[in-house]
Amino acid sequence: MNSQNAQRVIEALLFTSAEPLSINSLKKKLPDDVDIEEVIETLQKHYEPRGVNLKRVGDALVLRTAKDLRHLFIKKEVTKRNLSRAARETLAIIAYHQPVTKLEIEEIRGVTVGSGTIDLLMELDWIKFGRRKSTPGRPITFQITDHFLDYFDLSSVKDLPGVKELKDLGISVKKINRV
Amino acid sequence: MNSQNAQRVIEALLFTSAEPLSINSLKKKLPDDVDIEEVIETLQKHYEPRGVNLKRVGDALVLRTAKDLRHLFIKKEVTKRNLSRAARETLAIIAYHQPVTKLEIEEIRGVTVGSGTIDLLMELDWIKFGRRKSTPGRPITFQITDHFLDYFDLSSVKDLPGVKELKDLGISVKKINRV
Amino acid sequence: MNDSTEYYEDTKPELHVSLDGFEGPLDLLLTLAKSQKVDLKKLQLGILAEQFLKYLRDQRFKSKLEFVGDYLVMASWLTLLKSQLIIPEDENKEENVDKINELLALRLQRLSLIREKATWLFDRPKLLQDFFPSSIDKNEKVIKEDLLKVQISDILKAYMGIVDKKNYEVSLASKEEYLFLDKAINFIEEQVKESTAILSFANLVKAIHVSSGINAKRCAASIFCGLLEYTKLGKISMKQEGVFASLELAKVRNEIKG
Repeated sequence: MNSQNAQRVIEALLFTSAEPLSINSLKKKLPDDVDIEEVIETLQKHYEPRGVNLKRVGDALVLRTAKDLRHLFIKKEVTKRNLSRAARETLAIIAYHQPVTKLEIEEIRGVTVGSGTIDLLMELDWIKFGRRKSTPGRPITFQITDHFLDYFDLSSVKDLPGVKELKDLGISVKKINRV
Repeated sequence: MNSQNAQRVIEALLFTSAEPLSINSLKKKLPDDVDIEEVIETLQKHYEPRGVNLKRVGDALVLRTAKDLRHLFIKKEVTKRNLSRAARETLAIIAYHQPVTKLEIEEIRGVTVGSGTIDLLMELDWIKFGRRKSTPGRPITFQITDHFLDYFDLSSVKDLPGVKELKDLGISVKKINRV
Repeated sequence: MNDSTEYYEDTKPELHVSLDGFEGPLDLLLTLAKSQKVDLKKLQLGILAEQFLKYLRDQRFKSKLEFVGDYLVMASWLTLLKSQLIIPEDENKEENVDKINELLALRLQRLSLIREKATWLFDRPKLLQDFFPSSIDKNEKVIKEDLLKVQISDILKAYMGIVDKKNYEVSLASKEEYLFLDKAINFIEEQVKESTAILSFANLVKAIHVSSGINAKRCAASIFCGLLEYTKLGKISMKQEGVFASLELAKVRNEIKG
């Protein structure tokens, strides 16, 4: 195996590993006659000017993004999770019933809508305030945004499939609780 | 920003993402004056001989290990899913004829699309809803996803062989029994 | 059968019955044609029809007749075709036969091609089998990307879940059970417009209760709120002679008296 191939092997293994890999374990993937130290050195030089660097941590190797690019990975304060069921349902109701008030959403869902849910959907720019209803209290309504349509590749809310249509396609509801 | 720096930014972002990243989202991380297509091309050439390759899937980019190194990952292999023939053919029809309606799929296969087939393909994130057809009833269409392209090692539907051949045969021939 | 197979195989074929593994008549015809090594473009419909019919006779088909509409349709027109091939009558019909033959050939060709392509597709190198994604530290990943994983089908399923659970129709559901305020106001408006006599609260409630079938107490509550709202708008005035007396209303005349 030439050095180029040895480099490729190490590269691929490091790429698919979240943890540092020990030089010993890497050695086992290469023929005995390969001088691994030499290969590491070549790789390190290769990656030095790039966006990802090869680092030695103790007796192990790991690929890490270059330090000067850390601004690309600034942590946002939103928690890492999928859209909650409440948010999905709220979004769906707004899409199908817009313009709709918070009270109406709650009536359909049978539970109160947390303000965090509305905030999140607003932050994602999927919903916005609509006109006020002409009922007492003149409650504010919600409607979906153009960004929502754009994001989900719809040309209008009329493109949303109806419930019967979904059933005809054999789309099952049972899986909705899985996140 | 010079091309070298633009390369580093894209590289770092792709290295840390298991999913394809849309070229649009990458563009936002770069100054306006950067010709992203040029940068992509340079990067693609750079990675071609290496253990990790830069792939284009639809309008997105992703880094994946080189195919010839698959032997390194035998342990990682997940159990192969045995998709039914119906599901596989349905998927092929959507890939070749997209956007395509359920009725059109049924016409090609000569049988009803079983319940759950569409749902399953959606679960696997290989197909998604497309625009509605402007034919009577405005039926909803299906199209394939970027994940489909990524999964089957394709950079666009143009990579499918014989697309023209199939398109020429058309979908909507009148039902034979109605002649 | 374990869960995963059940999940990935179509366990409930709906309108088609798999006869010895054939998925519908087109599938069977294609297999027959291929076993004869027929060029699909020059289909020998006569021979094929005969084989198809023979196949159906040979299989324990009759007991399943109620399930096999597709096969029956295919069988009946193949029979018709065969008979026309044997006894050609006039030129028109012959043309018809050619046309049908051509269409069938086209359909079989298409199915055969798609089948090839499906095989091609699944023979390809695949993610997590032949090539692998990055697992490089993602602790610092930008969050929005994760939220963006939502697909439109997730949203739709969420909606279907609600609709199913509550037995809601596509519009706001409690429609039949509640008298919505805007409806109450509309109703009051109509009544006020149509009648010249003095209206009472009790009459209004009774009228809407009878016409809509909604619970009388709910009607009363909605009508009362509606009256308050309507009075506030200055469209009517209300008066009551004493405690528990009838609540009466009248239009406010806006005409300027000259």
